[in-house]
Amino acid sequence: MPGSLPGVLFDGVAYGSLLFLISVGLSVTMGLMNFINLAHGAFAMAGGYVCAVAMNRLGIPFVATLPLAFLAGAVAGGILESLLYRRLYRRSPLDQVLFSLGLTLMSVAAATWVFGPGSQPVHLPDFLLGQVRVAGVDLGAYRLFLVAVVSLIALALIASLRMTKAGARIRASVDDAQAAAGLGIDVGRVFALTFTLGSALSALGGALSIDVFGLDPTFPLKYLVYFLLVVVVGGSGSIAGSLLASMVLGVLDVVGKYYVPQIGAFVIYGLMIALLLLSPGGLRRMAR
Amino acid sequence: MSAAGRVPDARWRPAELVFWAAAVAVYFVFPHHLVLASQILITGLFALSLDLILGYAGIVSLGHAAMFGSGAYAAGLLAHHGWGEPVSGLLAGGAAGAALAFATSFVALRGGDLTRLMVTLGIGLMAYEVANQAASITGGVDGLSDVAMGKLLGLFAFDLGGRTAYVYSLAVLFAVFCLSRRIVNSPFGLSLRGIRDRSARMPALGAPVSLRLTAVYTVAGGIAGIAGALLAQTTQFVGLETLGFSRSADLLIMLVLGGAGWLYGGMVGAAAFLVAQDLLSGMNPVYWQFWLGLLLVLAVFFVPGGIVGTLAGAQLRRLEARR
Amino acid sequence: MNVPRIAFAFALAATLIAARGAPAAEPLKIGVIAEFSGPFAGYGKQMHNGIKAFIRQHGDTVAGRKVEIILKDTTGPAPEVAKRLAQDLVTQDKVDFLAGFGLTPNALAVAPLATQAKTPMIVMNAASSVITTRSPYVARLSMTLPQVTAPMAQWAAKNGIRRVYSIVSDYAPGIDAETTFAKTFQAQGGEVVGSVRVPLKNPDFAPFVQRAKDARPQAVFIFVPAGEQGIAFVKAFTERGLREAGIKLIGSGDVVDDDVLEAMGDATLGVITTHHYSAAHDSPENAAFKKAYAEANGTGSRPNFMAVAGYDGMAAIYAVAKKLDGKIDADQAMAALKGLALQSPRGPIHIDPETRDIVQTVYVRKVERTKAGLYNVEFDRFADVKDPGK
Amino acid sequence: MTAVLRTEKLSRSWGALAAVREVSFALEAGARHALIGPNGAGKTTLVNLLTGALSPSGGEVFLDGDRITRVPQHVRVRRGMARTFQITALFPNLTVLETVLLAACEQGGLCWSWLSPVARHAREIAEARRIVRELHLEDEMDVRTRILPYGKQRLLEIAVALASRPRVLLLDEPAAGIPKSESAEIFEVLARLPKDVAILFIEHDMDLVFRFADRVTVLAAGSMLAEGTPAEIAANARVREVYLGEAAHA
Repeated sequence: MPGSLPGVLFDGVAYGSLLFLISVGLSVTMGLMNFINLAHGAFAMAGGYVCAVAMNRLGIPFVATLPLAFLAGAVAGGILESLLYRRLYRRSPLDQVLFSLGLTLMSVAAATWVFGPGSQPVHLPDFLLGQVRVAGVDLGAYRLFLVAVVSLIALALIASLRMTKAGARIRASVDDAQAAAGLGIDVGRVFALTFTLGSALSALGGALSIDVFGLDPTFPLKYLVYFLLVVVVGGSGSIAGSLLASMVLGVLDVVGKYYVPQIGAFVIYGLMIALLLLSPGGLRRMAR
Repeated sequence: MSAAGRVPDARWRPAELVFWAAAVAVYFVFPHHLVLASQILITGLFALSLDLILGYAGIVSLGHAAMFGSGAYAAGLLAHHGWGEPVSGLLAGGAAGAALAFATSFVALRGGDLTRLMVTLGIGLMAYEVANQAASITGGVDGLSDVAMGKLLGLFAFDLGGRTAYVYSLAVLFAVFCLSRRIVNSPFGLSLRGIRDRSARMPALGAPVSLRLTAVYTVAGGIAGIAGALLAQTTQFVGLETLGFSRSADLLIMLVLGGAGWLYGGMVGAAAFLVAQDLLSGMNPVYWQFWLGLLLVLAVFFVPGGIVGTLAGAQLRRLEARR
Repeated sequence: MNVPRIAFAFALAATLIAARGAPAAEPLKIGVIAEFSGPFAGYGKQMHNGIKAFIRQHGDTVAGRKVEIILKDTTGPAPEVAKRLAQDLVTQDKVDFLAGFGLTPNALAVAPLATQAKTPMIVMNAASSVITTRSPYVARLSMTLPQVTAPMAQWAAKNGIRRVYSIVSDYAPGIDAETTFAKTFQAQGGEVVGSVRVPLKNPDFAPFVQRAKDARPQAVFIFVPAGEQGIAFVKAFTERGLREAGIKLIGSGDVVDDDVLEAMGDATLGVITTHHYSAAHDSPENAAFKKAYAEANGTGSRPNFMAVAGYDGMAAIYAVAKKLDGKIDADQAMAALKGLALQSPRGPIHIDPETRDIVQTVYVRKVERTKAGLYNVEFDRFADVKDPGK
Repeated sequence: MTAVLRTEKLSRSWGALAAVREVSFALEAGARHALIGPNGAGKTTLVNLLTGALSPSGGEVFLDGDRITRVPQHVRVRRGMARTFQITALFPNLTVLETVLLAACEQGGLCWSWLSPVARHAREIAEARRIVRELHLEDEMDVRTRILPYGKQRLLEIAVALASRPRVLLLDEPAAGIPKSESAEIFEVLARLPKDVAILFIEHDMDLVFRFADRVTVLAAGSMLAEGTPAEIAANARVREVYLGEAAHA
């Protein structure tokens, strides 16, 4: 059994990287605009369906559908942000919960109407199937691909936030929107940009997750708890915090299920409560 | 020199009497819909308990179903093992809910809104898992069946049409509502509203904040347990869903839809939500959730502060404008 | 005396009587309680498709009464909602039959009500053995988990499989499957080298499959609810390379359910399962059923075991209605159901008089690619299997 | 003259920053004691240490001779220590009367009574009405604090503190943000308070300090620079040099 620990750890990292990709957008939305957007999973689902339709009906190869999913998420995010979300930034968190849950219910029903209740098949290209032997350990090819893509995205995100002017503007707005506005930063545009980016990332995450999570209309509700876990444990608004939290939760969830399947579910929930109580601000407070 | 100065008192306003008269009238006007009506009353009682902690003490919870479910299982197990007397089952349910609330209050009440949201969510999910793992006792996913109820007060059996269930639920709801009304209008209630508005200031007034929150959280847990017991007794079945995440999430939606902080918001929200759900799913069994979602989104834009919030708020503003 | 008012009252009474019409013309109402929205929406859809296929084939009137189907959505495992919907159907719509029940908790919640309201209840999917014991007015036309699992254990033991690792979903049907398989397999000299129960709400099977691979069994026995869980499991099974390691995959037919088999693709080739219905079953009844199914529901979806249960449920109701000449009395209906034999698209079936549960042939099948696509091709059978769970 | 509130080498530091450095000071019964010093001298930190909002890194605090260093804030209030806040911290949805009434009920230990309506506690209501009238807020009795003008909110801050029937009243810049004309009105109210209430107040406006205080403590960079009557402090060269800038009256 212990022989496969590296394999299990790798699975955890792959699972964590998927959680990160989908929830990083939510983390920034909640951190930047402190808007509790429970409908964030719906953007991931939209990305998933765009990828599934492109692949199954239009015959576009899987890898090529990823940018499409990213764009679809961005467009959906941009439209919804300007039409609906923008009016609710100053509303109470409870109104935001009511609004986003309502939106989620609509997205679930709409997806059922258009795509039917069943789940979408995805046919991965051959080079992503099966296993690859790396340093004596069998690693899932698709999971390797996942970890690679997500690490690239994470690096790009962290670098752009740290290095570029736009990144600085976003970080300023995250810390204090009023002060940032005082400096002449058009916080409204920054919100829109970030929300769109967050939705696009989530859509990309949705497309990448079909193979692991499966894709059916109830996706946004089914994994809502996992996305919230990452955001709150990681500390909303922090990319590094979300990355750390995703990895911790991913690894421990997989390890828990492998070694102690009977109490597997408790591991995650117990961990979340413990982490939250240790540092209410989440890992971001620790990571700083 | 206006000697006015309104102070919280227990006087019944005319609008309240109309509300309760309507609740009694439902028994006669809708004889065939009493099963749905009693489930609305039970959900209203459950929403009342969330209103106590959210509307009055500012405690956000996404796992309130844990207390509801523990009350349902307590009453269900009692009846399952032969003790079918309803009222004592109800008290057992209340005690179970209060006990679980007290035990988890040390964890659930720390940190800000977002932390509380997630910790209570975690507690709810763990309660669900415990009940699922303890399948030998709770029946797990299959649920606890043959919850054999004795006659209410030894006189009224639980009939098929839901008549006894409705009267029983209404009586319990009204009793607990009066108790809540007292709590909310008492000095204790006033201190809760202080904690909700600015808990940081309360210690400077001499208030032991965490003790107060634990007290109201436990009382609310007891009320949620009673609501759970009521559902177990009137449907004579206890499923895992009494602890489920969607029950807590729907509850939060109903309270916000109705308007938190007015005691009536939970009940009005529950009635609106469940009636809409029943009608919509009757019309279109597969896609009704779309229209329900739309209803919620529209409510946020056009009925800010919830149904009761908008009505009562308007009256309050008229009062202040006239001054 | 003002004559006009009396005359008016008299006229009103007359029209009312006329409107009621002869009692026999009353429609035969069937209340179908199932999951039409939420994660199990596929269950309700397939059952309803099976019902529509039957009506398409046999017309919508029986014993002079027009059949009326009333759909009620439980949204998922929600016992108090199912019970409330049943109470509405019985008290308001005054249905003659309750039917459907995709999930066990909903069936268990409604069973006591069937007794109280004396309304026959036809179960078209929920598979826990205990359901028919909960009310004398329940009859099942689908299957029970032990019934379709025991043959798998017997077949495995007889075909050189000695060491099996079992993986099941952690809920009542899953536990039924695990215990039945272990009991039967060990009785035949087989050895269950390990077993694990996977949480029902589980996004990822990889760690469990890896654990099974490390136990190096000859075969993995799997039970998961039909639908997307099957897809996720088979994907993890292939990706972990258990097939390359020579580990066979066996289980109840749920994991390779006709509804999702095509979506799973070639990863399922060679998987051996036991189940009571396969869309590829070769019989004139099945061919007629598939034609009616396509006409009623379009060619988009393929009938699965839930559709055939819906179809046979209607066949049972029509048989009872004919026998009682349209006047449905609950006790007479149950008497008619006991021992009722039908020539179902899946093969000959009959209702066991004592347990009112279904007795049917369970087939051993292997997933093969036929001209018409991926199908579970039956190659062995266990005739007239009673539910070992009772 | 017994000291009702006394500290011994009270200090508080965050890492390297020593906000309050070993301050030993006494507040006499019935005193009108001003606490002055430049911004960042540690005045508010000291008040937070006295009221228990902040726990000290070292030193002791005594109330009527009993050690209360580790006693939580709400217990100190029940033992007669009330305070106001430099930045108003009131209850947006409570009306003026409800706010003062809440403080009165808390002080009476009444807030654990959860069945009798507030209306039934006539004694606390009368007390609250009296305080509201005394602070010229009777016209705004039913107005929610959220829509109360800023000046009235400052008065309400004081009313809430008085409703706790304090023997020691700590005022953190009671007249902060109030134009000159109105701030005098606030200090008249404070002057009319009974002699058995000891008041320690932080104030920047020197006219007010010298008009109302009978004793002054000067803090600078966390430690006590000087203490004495207003006249002594005005004459103190070091105070003038540190606090009033260069040697003013050369």
